[in-house]
Amino acid sequence: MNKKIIEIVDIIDASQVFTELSDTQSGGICVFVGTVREHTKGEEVVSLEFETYKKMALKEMDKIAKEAMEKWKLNKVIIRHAVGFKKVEAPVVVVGASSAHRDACFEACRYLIDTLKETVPIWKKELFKNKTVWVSAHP
Amino acid sequence: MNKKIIEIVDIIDASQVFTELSDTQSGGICVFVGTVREHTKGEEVVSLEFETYKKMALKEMDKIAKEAMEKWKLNKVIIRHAVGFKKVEAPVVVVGASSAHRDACFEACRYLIDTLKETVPIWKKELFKNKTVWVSAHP
Amino acid sequence: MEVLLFGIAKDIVGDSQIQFSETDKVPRSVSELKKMISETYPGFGRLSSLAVAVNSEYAQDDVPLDRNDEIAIIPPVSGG
Amino acid sequence: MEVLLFGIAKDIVGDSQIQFSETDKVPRSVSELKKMISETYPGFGRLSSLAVAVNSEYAQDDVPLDRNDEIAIIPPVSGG
Repeated sequence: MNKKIIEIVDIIDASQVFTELSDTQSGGICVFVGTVREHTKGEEVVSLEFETYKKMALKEMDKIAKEAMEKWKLNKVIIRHAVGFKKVEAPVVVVGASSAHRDACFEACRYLIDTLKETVPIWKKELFKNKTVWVSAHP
Repeated sequence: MNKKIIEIVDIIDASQVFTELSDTQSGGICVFVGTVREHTKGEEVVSLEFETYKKMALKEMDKIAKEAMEKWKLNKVIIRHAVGFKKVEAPVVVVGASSAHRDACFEACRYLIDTLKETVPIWKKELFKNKTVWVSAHP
Repeated sequence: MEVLLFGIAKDIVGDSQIQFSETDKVPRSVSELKKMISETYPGFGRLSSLAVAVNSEYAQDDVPLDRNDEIAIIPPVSGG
Repeated sequence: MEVLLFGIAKDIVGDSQIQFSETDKVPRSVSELKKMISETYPGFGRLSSLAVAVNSEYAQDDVPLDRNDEIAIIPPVSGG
Protein backbone atom coordinates (compact mmCIF):
# COMPACT_ATOMS: atom_id res chain seq x y z
CA MET A 1 0.00 0.00 0.00
CA ASN A 2 1.15 3.51 -0.73
CA LYS A 3 1.95 5.77 2.18
CA LYS A 4 0.55 8.72 0.27
CA ILE A 5 -2.58 8.67 -1.86
CA ILE A 6 -3.10 11.75 -4.06
CA GLU A 7 -5.97 11.62 -6.50
CA ILE A 8 -8.44 13.62 -8.54
CA VAL A 9 -11.44 11.48 -9.41
CA ASP A 10 -14.92 11.77 -10.85
CA ILE A 11 -16.72 10.09 -7.96
CA ILE A 12 -15.57 9.75 -4.36
CA ASP A 13 -16.37 6.64 -2.38
CA ALA A 14 -15.72 7.76 1.19
CA SER A 15 -16.38 4.29 2.59
CA GLN A 16 -12.97 2.95 1.58
CA VAL A 17 -10.83 5.61 3.25
CA PHE A 18 -10.27 3.85 6.59
CA THR A 19 -9.05 0.73 4.83
CA GLU A 20 -6.72 2.90 2.76
CA LEU A 21 -5.27 4.66 5.82
CA SER A 22 -5.13 1.62 8.09
CA ASP A 23 -1.82 0.06 9.07
CA THR A 24 -0.31 -1.86 11.94
CA GLN A 25 1.61 1.12 13.36
CA SER A 26 -1.38 3.46 13.66
CA GLY A 27 -3.55 3.88 16.72
CA GLY A 28 -5.61 6.67 15.18
CA ILE A 29 -7.06 7.72 11.86
CA CYS A 30 -8.59 11.16 11.34
CA VAL A 31 -10.58 11.90 8.20
CA PHE A 32 -12.40 14.97 6.94
CA VAL A 33 -14.98 14.73 4.18
CA GLY A 34 -16.29 17.86 2.51
CA THR A 35 -19.82 17.50 1.19
CA VAL A 36 -22.27 19.60 -0.81
CA ARG A 37 -24.54 21.68 1.40
CA GLU A 38 -28.07 22.49 0.34
CA HIS A 39 -27.80 26.16 1.32
CA THR A 40 -25.16 28.86 0.92
CA LYS A 41 -25.93 32.19 2.53
CA GLY A 42 -29.59 31.27 2.68
CA GLU A 43 -29.91 30.37 -1.00
CA GLU A 44 -30.73 26.89 -2.20
CA VAL A 45 -27.92 25.22 -4.14
CA VAL A 46 -28.99 22.94 -6.99
CA SER A 47 -25.53 21.49 -7.52
CA LEU A 48 -21.84 22.33 -7.55
CA GLU A 49 -19.45 22.03 -10.44
CA PHE A 50 -15.76 21.47 -9.81
CA GLU A 51 -13.11 22.19 -12.38
CA THR A 52 -9.37 21.69 -12.01
CA TYR A 53 -6.01 22.31 -13.62
CA LYS A 54 -5.26 18.68 -12.98
CA LYS A 55 -1.53 18.49 -13.57
CA MET A 56 -0.85 21.40 -11.24
CA ALA A 57 -3.49 20.36 -8.71
CA LEU A 58 -1.90 16.93 -8.26
CA LYS A 59 1.50 18.59 -7.77
CA GLU A 60 0.11 20.97 -5.15
CA MET A 61 -1.75 18.16 -3.37
CA ASP A 62 1.44 16.13 -3.31
CA LYS A 63 3.33 19.07 -1.77
CA ILE A 64 0.71 19.43 0.95
CA ALA A 65 0.89 15.72 1.79
CA LYS A 66 4.69 15.87 1.93
CA GLU A 67 4.64 18.96 4.14
CA ALA A 68 2.22 17.24 6.53
CA MET A 69 4.48 14.18 6.69
CA GLU A 70 7.41 16.44 7.56
CA LYS A 71 5.49 18.38 10.21
CA TRP A 72 3.91 15.38 11.93
CA LYS A 73 4.79 11.72 12.43
CA LEU A 74 2.26 10.17 10.06
CA ASN A 75 2.00 6.66 8.72
CA LYS A 76 -0.34 7.33 5.80
CA VAL A 77 -1.90 10.36 4.17
CA ILE A 78 -4.72 10.71 1.67
CA ILE A 79 -5.91 13.70 -0.36
CA ARG A 80 -8.63 12.88 -2.88
CA HIS A 81 -10.73 15.51 -4.65
CA ALA A 82 -13.67 15.05 -6.99
CA VAL A 83 -14.41 17.05 -10.15
CA GLY A 84 -17.54 17.51 -12.25
CA PHE A 85 -21.11 18.10 -11.13
CA LYS A 86 -22.00 17.22 -7.54
CA LYS A 87 -25.44 17.06 -5.99
CA VAL A 88 -26.37 17.92 -2.40
CA GLU A 89 -24.76 15.50 0.15
CA ALA A 90 -22.21 14.21 -2.36
CA PRO A 91 -18.63 14.01 -1.03
CA VAL A 92 -16.33 16.36 -2.93
CA VAL A 93 -13.09 15.98 -1.00
CA VAL A 94 -11.58 13.45 1.40
CA VAL A 95 -8.43 14.17 3.37
CA GLY A 96 -7.02 12.09 6.19
CA ALA A 97 -4.02 10.75 8.01
CA SER A 98 -3.10 7.89 10.30
CA SER A 99 -0.57 8.04 13.11
CA ALA A 100 0.53 6.23 16.24
CA HIS A 101 -1.12 8.84 18.50
CA ARG A 102 -4.15 10.97 17.81
CA ASP A 103 -2.65 14.46 18.14
CA ALA A 104 -0.69 14.03 14.92
CA CYS A 105 -3.52 12.75 12.74
CA PHE A 106 -5.99 15.40 13.98
CA GLU A 107 -3.58 18.28 13.40
CA ALA A 108 -2.44 16.92 10.05
CA CYS A 109 -6.00 16.38 8.83
CA ARG A 110 -6.89 19.96 9.60
CA TYR A 111 -3.73 21.17 7.89
CA LEU A 112 -4.48 19.11 4.78
CA ILE A 113 -7.93 20.59 4.19
CA ASP A 114 -6.99 24.16 5.18
CA THR A 115 -3.99 24.20 2.86
CA LEU A 116 -5.83 22.47 0.03
CA LYS A 117 -8.44 25.22 0.10
CA GLU A 118 -5.71 27.88 -0.13
CA THR A 119 -3.39 26.54 -2.80
CA VAL A 120 -4.79 23.73 -4.94
CA PRO A 121 -6.05 24.92 -8.36
CA ILE A 122 -9.60 23.64 -8.13
CA TRP A 123 -12.58 25.92 -8.78
CA LYS A 124 -16.10 25.51 -7.51
CA LYS A 125 -19.13 26.94 -9.27
CA GLU A 126 -22.36 27.10 -7.34
CA LEU A 127 -25.46 26.49 -9.44
CA PHE A 128 -28.56 28.17 -8.02
CA LYS A 129 -31.98 28.21 -9.66
CA ASN A 130 -31.41 31.53 -11.43
CA LYS A 131 -27.66 32.04 -11.53
CA THR A 132 -24.21 30.50 -11.22
CA VAL A 133 -21.38 31.81 -9.04
CA TRP A 134 -17.66 31.01 -9.09
CA VAL A 135 -16.95 30.73 -5.35
CA SER A 136 -14.43 33.21 -3.86
CA ALA A 137 -13.76 34.80 -7.24
CA HIS A 138 -14.78 38.29 -6.15
CA PRO A 139 -13.97 40.23 -2.98
CA MET B 1 -32.06 9.15 10.58
CA ASN B 2 -31.10 9.85 14.17
CA LYS B 3 -29.15 13.00 14.89
CA LYS B 4 -27.20 11.15 17.57
CA ILE B 5 -25.90 7.61 17.27
CA ILE B 6 -24.59 6.10 20.52
CA GLU B 7 -23.65 2.43 20.43
CA ILE B 8 -21.56 -0.29 21.97
CA VAL B 9 -21.07 -3.11 19.48
CA ASP B 10 -19.04 -6.27 19.01
CA ILE B 11 -17.62 -5.33 15.61
CA ILE B 12 -17.17 -1.88 14.11
CA ASP B 13 -17.67 -1.32 10.41
CA ALA B 14 -16.02 2.07 9.89
CA SER B 15 -17.07 2.20 6.24
CA GLN B 16 -20.66 3.18 7.01
CA VAL B 17 -19.90 6.22 9.18
CA PHE B 18 -20.00 8.88 6.45
CA THR B 19 -23.42 7.70 5.30
CA GLU B 20 -24.57 7.82 8.92
CA LEU B 21 -23.32 11.38 9.44
CA SER B 22 -24.31 12.74 6.04
CA ASP B 23 -27.16 15.22 5.67
CA THR B 24 -28.21 18.05 3.41
CA GLN B 25 -27.21 20.81 5.87
CA SER B 26 -23.61 19.66 6.37
CA GLY B 27 -20.62 20.86 4.40
CA GLY B 28 -18.15 18.90 6.49
CA ILE B 29 -17.83 15.59 8.31
CA CYS B 30 -14.93 14.86 10.65
CA VAL B 31 -14.35 11.32 11.91
CA PHE B 32 -11.78 9.76 14.19
CA VAL B 33 -11.23 6.02 14.26
CA GLY B 34 -9.13 4.46 17.00
CA THR B 35 -7.38 1.26 15.91
CA VAL B 36 -5.22 -1.41 17.53
CA ARG B 37 -1.53 -0.65 17.20
CA GLU B 38 1.01 -3.44 16.95
CA HIS B 39 3.39 -1.92 19.48
CA THR B 40 2.98 -0.21 22.83
CA LYS B 41 6.12 1.17 24.42
CA GLY B 42 8.19 -1.03 22.15
CA GLU B 43 6.42 -4.26 23.04
CA GLU B 44 4.45 -6.29 20.54
CA VAL B 45 0.72 -6.44 21.25
CA VAL B 46 -1.02 -9.69 20.36
CA SER B 47 -4.52 -8.30 20.85
CA LEU B 48 -6.62 -6.00 23.01
CA GLU B 49 -9.63 -6.92 25.07
CA PHE B 50 -12.29 -4.30 25.81
CA GLU B 51 -14.76 -4.64 28.65
CA THR B 52 -17.51 -2.21 29.58
CA TYR B 53 -20.15 -1.38 32.16
CA LYS B 54 -22.56 -1.05 29.28
CA LYS B 55 -25.53 0.69 30.89
CA MET B 56 -23.34 3.41 32.38
CA ALA B 57 -21.07 3.65 29.32
CA LEU B 58 -24.06 4.38 27.05
CA LYS B 59 -25.25 7.06 29.48
CA GLU B 60 -21.82 8.70 29.57
CA MET B 61 -21.46 8.51 25.78
CA ASP B 62 -24.87 10.11 25.43
CA LYS B 63 -23.83 12.94 27.78
CA ILE B 64 -20.70 13.60 25.73
CA ALA B 65 -22.68 13.74 22.48
CA LYS B 66 -25.20 16.13 24.07
CA GLU B 67 -22.43 18.35 25.43
CA ALA B 68 -20.81 18.49 22.00
CA MET B 69 -24.13 19.45 20.41
CA GLU B 70 -24.48 22.26 22.95
CA LYS B 71 -20.94 23.53 22.47
CA TRP B 72 -20.93 23.44 18.66
CA LYS B 73 -23.52 23.74 15.90
CA LEU B 74 -23.62 20.12 14.79
CA ASN B 75 -26.05 18.31 12.54
CA LYS B 76 -25.20 14.74 13.51
CA VAL B 77 -22.95 13.03 16.03
CA ILE B 78 -21.79 9.45 16.37
CA ILE B 79 -19.99 7.65 19.20
CA ARG B 80 -19.57 3.92 18.65
CA HIS B 81 -17.27 1.73 20.71
CA ALA B 82 -16.42 -1.93 20.27
CA VAL B 83 -15.99 -4.52 23.02
CA GLY B 84 -14.37 -7.95 23.12
CA PHE B 85 -11.07 -9.10 21.65
CA LYS B 86 -9.54 -6.94 18.92
CA LYS B 87 -6.59 -7.80 16.68
CA VAL B 88 -4.00 -5.38 15.29
CA GLU B 89 -5.53 -2.82 12.85
CA ALA B 90 -9.09 -3.49 14.03
CA PRO B 91 -11.18 -0.36 14.66
CA VAL B 92 -12.15 -0.09 18.33
CA VAL B 93 -13.87 3.28 18.43
CA VAL B 94 -15.46 5.63 15.91
CA VAL B 95 -16.45 9.18 16.82
CA GLY B 96 -17.54 11.88 14.42
CA ALA B 97 -19.70 14.87 13.70
CA SER B 98 -21.13 16.73 10.74
CA SER B 99 -21.68 20.47 10.56
CA ALA B 100 -22.27 23.30 8.10
CA HIS B 101 -18.67 24.53 8.44
CA ARG B 102 -15.55 22.55 9.23
CA ASP B 103 -14.40 24.28 12.42
CA ALA B 104 -17.33 22.84 14.37
CA CYS B 105 -16.96 19.22 13.25
CA PHE B 106 -13.17 19.19 13.78
CA GLU B 107 -13.38 20.63 17.28
CA ALA B 108 -16.34 18.45 18.23
CA CYS B 109 -14.65 15.29 16.94
CA ARG B 110 -11.59 15.98 19.07
CA TYR B 111 -13.77 16.70 22.08
CA LEU B 112 -15.71 13.46 21.62
CA ILE B 113 -12.66 11.20 21.67
CA ASP B 114 -10.81 13.13 24.40
CA THR B 115 -13.81 13.10 26.73
CA LEU B 116 -14.68 9.49 25.95
CA LYS B 117 -11.21 8.46 27.04
CA GLU B 118 -11.63 10.33 30.33
CA THR B 119 -15.10 9.39 31.45
CA VAL B 120 -16.66 6.40 29.68
CA PRO B 121 -16.45 3.17 31.72
CA ILE B 122 -14.65 1.02 29.20
CA TRP B 123 -11.49 -0.87 30.08
CA LYS B 124 -8.74 -2.03 27.80
CA LYS B 125 -6.48 -4.98 28.52
CA GLU B 126 -3.34 -5.35 26.44
CA LEU B 127 -2.37 -8.92 25.73
CA PHE B 128 1.34 -9.37 25.12
CA LYS B 129 3.13 -12.66 24.54
CA ASN B 130 3.96 -13.20 28.22
CA LYS B 131 1.61 -10.96 30.17
CA THR B 132 -1.60 -8.94 30.21
CA VAL B 133 -1.93 -5.33 31.35
CA TRP B 134 -5.02 -3.28 32.21
CA VAL B 135 -4.17 0.02 30.54
CA SER B 136 -3.87 3.12 32.80
CA ALA B 137 -4.75 1.11 35.91
CA HIS B 138 -1.54 1.95 37.74
CA PRO B 139 0.35 5.25 38.07
CA MET C 1 -25.92 -5.04 49.02
CA GLU C 2 -24.12 -5.92 45.82
CA VAL C 3 -21.21 -4.08 44.24
CA LEU C 4 -20.35 -4.67 40.56
CA LEU C 5 -16.72 -5.00 39.52
CA PHE C 6 -15.10 -4.32 36.16
CA GLY C 7 -11.66 -4.46 34.58
CA ILE C 8 -8.80 -4.68 37.05
CA ALA C 9 -11.26 -4.48 39.98
CA LYS C 10 -12.44 -7.98 39.05
CA ASP C 11 -8.85 -9.23 39.05
CA ILE C 12 -8.14 -7.62 42.43
CA VAL C 13 -11.16 -9.21 44.08
CA GLY C 14 -11.14 -12.41 42.04
CA ASP C 15 -14.86 -12.10 41.35
CA SER C 16 -17.25 -9.99 39.30
CA GLN C 17 -19.00 -8.63 42.39
CA ILE C 18 -18.75 -8.08 46.13
CA GLN C 19 -21.70 -9.06 48.29
CA PHE C 20 -22.44 -7.40 51.62
CA SER C 21 -24.92 -9.60 53.45
CA GLU C 22 -27.34 -8.18 56.01
CA THR C 23 -25.14 -9.37 58.84
CA ASP C 24 -21.97 -7.70 57.47
CA LYS C 25 -21.06 -4.14 58.15
CA VAL C 26 -22.61 -2.43 55.12
CA PRO C 27 -21.09 0.78 53.68
CA ARG C 28 -23.44 3.76 54.06
CA SER C 29 -21.70 6.11 51.64
CA VAL C 30 -19.35 6.08 48.68
CA SER C 31 -16.40 7.05 50.89
CA GLU C 32 -17.18 4.23 53.34
CA LEU C 33 -17.35 1.75 50.47
CA LYS C 34 -13.97 2.92 49.10
CA LYS C 35 -12.41 2.66 52.55
CA MET C 36 -13.81 -0.81 53.20
CA ILE C 37 -12.73 -2.33 49.90
CA SER C 38 -9.27 -0.74 50.10
CA GLU C 39 -8.79 -2.28 53.55
CA THR C 40 -9.97 -5.72 52.47
CA TYR C 41 -8.23 -5.67 49.05
CA PRO C 42 -4.97 -3.65 49.18
CA GLY C 43 -4.77 -3.77 45.36
CA PHE C 44 -7.32 -0.94 45.19
CA GLY C 45 -4.89 1.35 46.99
CA ARG C 46 -2.34 0.91 44.22
CA LEU C 47 -4.61 2.08 41.38
CA SER C 48 -4.16 5.46 39.66
CA SER C 49 -7.66 6.41 40.74
CA LEU C 50 -10.81 4.80 42.08
CA ALA C 51 -14.37 5.92 41.37
CA VAL C 52 -17.77 4.60 42.34
CA ALA C 53 -20.96 4.68 40.30
CA VAL C 54 -24.38 4.69 41.93
CA ASN C 55 -27.26 3.82 39.61
CA SER C 56 -24.87 4.09 36.67
CA GLU C 57 -23.74 7.65 37.41
CA TYR C 58 -20.42 8.75 38.87
CA ALA C 59 -20.99 9.43 42.57
CA GLN C 60 -19.03 11.76 44.88
CA ASP C 61 -17.71 10.50 48.22
CA ASP C 62 -20.62 11.89 50.24
CA VAL C 63 -23.35 10.13 48.25
CA PRO C 64 -25.30 7.74 50.53
CA LEU C 65 -25.74 4.12 49.52
CA ASP C 66 -28.98 2.18 49.66
CA ARG C 67 -29.23 -1.57 49.30
CA ASN C 68 -31.46 -1.12 46.27
CA ASP C 69 -28.94 1.05 44.46
CA GLU C 70 -26.94 -0.39 41.59
CA ILE C 71 -23.41 0.17 42.83
CA ALA C 72 -20.22 -0.30 40.80
CA ILE C 73 -16.51 0.16 41.33
CA ILE C 74 -14.98 2.12 38.44
CA PRO C 75 -11.22 1.60 38.16
CA PRO C 76 -9.26 3.94 35.82
CA VAL C 77 -11.04 3.88 32.47
CA SER C 78 -9.09 3.23 29.26
CA GLY C 79 -11.52 3.17 26.37
CA GLY C 80 -10.83 4.55 22.93
CA MET D 1 2.54 31.64 -26.76
CA GLU D 2 -0.51 29.99 -25.23
CA VAL D 3 -2.07 30.77 -21.85
CA LEU D 4 -4.47 28.28 -20.25
CA LEU D 5 -7.61 29.56 -18.56
CA PHE D 6 -9.69 28.00 -15.80
CA GLY D 7 -12.80 28.75 -13.79
CA ILE D 8 -13.95 32.35 -13.97
CA ALA D 9 -10.94 33.25 -16.17
CA LYS D 10 -12.56 31.23 -18.96
CA ASP D 11 -15.81 33.15 -18.51
CA ILE D 12 -14.01 36.51 -18.55
CA VAL D 13 -12.18 35.74 -21.79
CA GLY D 14 -14.91 33.61 -23.33
CA ASP D 15 -12.42 30.92 -24.26
CA SER D 16 -10.30 28.25 -22.61
CA GLN D 17 -7.04 29.87 -23.69
CA ILE D 18 -5.41 33.06 -24.89
CA GLN D 19 -3.07 32.87 -27.89
CA PHE D 20 -0.23 35.33 -28.42
CA SER D 21 0.94 34.97 -31.99
CA GLU D 22 4.50 35.79 -33.06
CA THR D 23 3.38 39.13 -34.44
CA ASP D 24 1.61 40.18 -31.23
CA LYS D 25 3.36 41.84 -28.37
CA VAL D 26 4.24 38.80 -26.25
CA PRO D 27 4.52 39.10 -22.42
CA ARG D 28 8.07 38.51 -21.22
CA SER D 29 7.30 38.03 -17.53
CA VAL D 30 4.45 37.07 -15.21
CA SER D 31 3.87 40.73 -14.31
CA GLU D 32 3.70 41.72 -17.97
CA LEU D 33 1.20 38.95 -18.64
CA LYS D 34 -1.00 40.05 -15.73
CA LYS D 35 -0.88 43.67 -16.92
CA MET D 36 -1.71 42.78 -20.52
CA ILE D 37 -4.69 40.55 -19.75
CA SER D 38 -6.07 43.02 -17.20
CA GLU D 39 -5.96 45.77 -19.83
CA THR D 40 -7.61 43.63 -22.49
CA TYR D 41 -10.15 41.98 -20.15
CA PRO D 42 -11.15 44.35 -17.31
CA GLY D 43 -12.91 41.44 -15.53
CA PHE D 44 -9.51 40.26 -14.24
CA GLY D 45 -9.12 43.51 -12.32
CA ARG D 46 -12.27 42.77 -10.33
CA LEU D 47 -11.11 39.38 -9.00
CA SER D 48 -10.11 38.85 -5.35
CA SER D 49 -6.67 37.78 -6.53
CA LEU D 50 -4.89 36.69 -9.67
CA ALA D 51 -2.02 34.22 -9.90
CA VAL D 52 -0.05 32.74 -12.75
CA ALA D 53 1.42 29.27 -13.00
CA VAL D 54 4.46 28.52 -15.13
CA ASN D 55 5.03 24.86 -15.90
CA SER D 56 2.33 23.99 -13.35
CA GLU D 57 3.96 25.85 -10.44
CA TYR D 58 2.89 29.15 -8.92
CA ALA D 59 5.16 31.85 -10.35
CA GLN D 60 6.10 35.21 -8.82
CA ASP D 61 5.76 38.41 -10.85
CA ASP D 62 9.42 38.51 -11.87
CA VAL D 63 9.50 35.04 -13.43
CA PRO D 64 10.35 35.29 -17.15
CA LEU D 65 8.10 33.62 -19.71
CA ASP D 66 9.26 31.50 -22.60
CA ARG D 67 7.04 30.46 -25.50
CA ASN D 68 7.67 26.80 -24.62
CA ASP D 69 6.48 27.23 -21.05
CA GLU D 70 3.10 25.90 -20.02
CA ILE D 71 1.45 29.06 -18.73
CA ALA D 72 -1.86 29.27 -16.89
CA ILE D 73 -3.98 31.97 -15.27
CA ILE D 74 -5.03 30.92 -11.77
CA PRO D 75 -8.07 32.84 -10.52
CA PRO D 76 -8.98 32.54 -6.79
CA VAL D 77 -9.11 28.83 -5.96
CA SER D 78 -12.14 27.35 -4.20
CA GLY D 79 -11.62 23.61 -3.86
CA GLY D 80 -12.67 21.53 -0.88
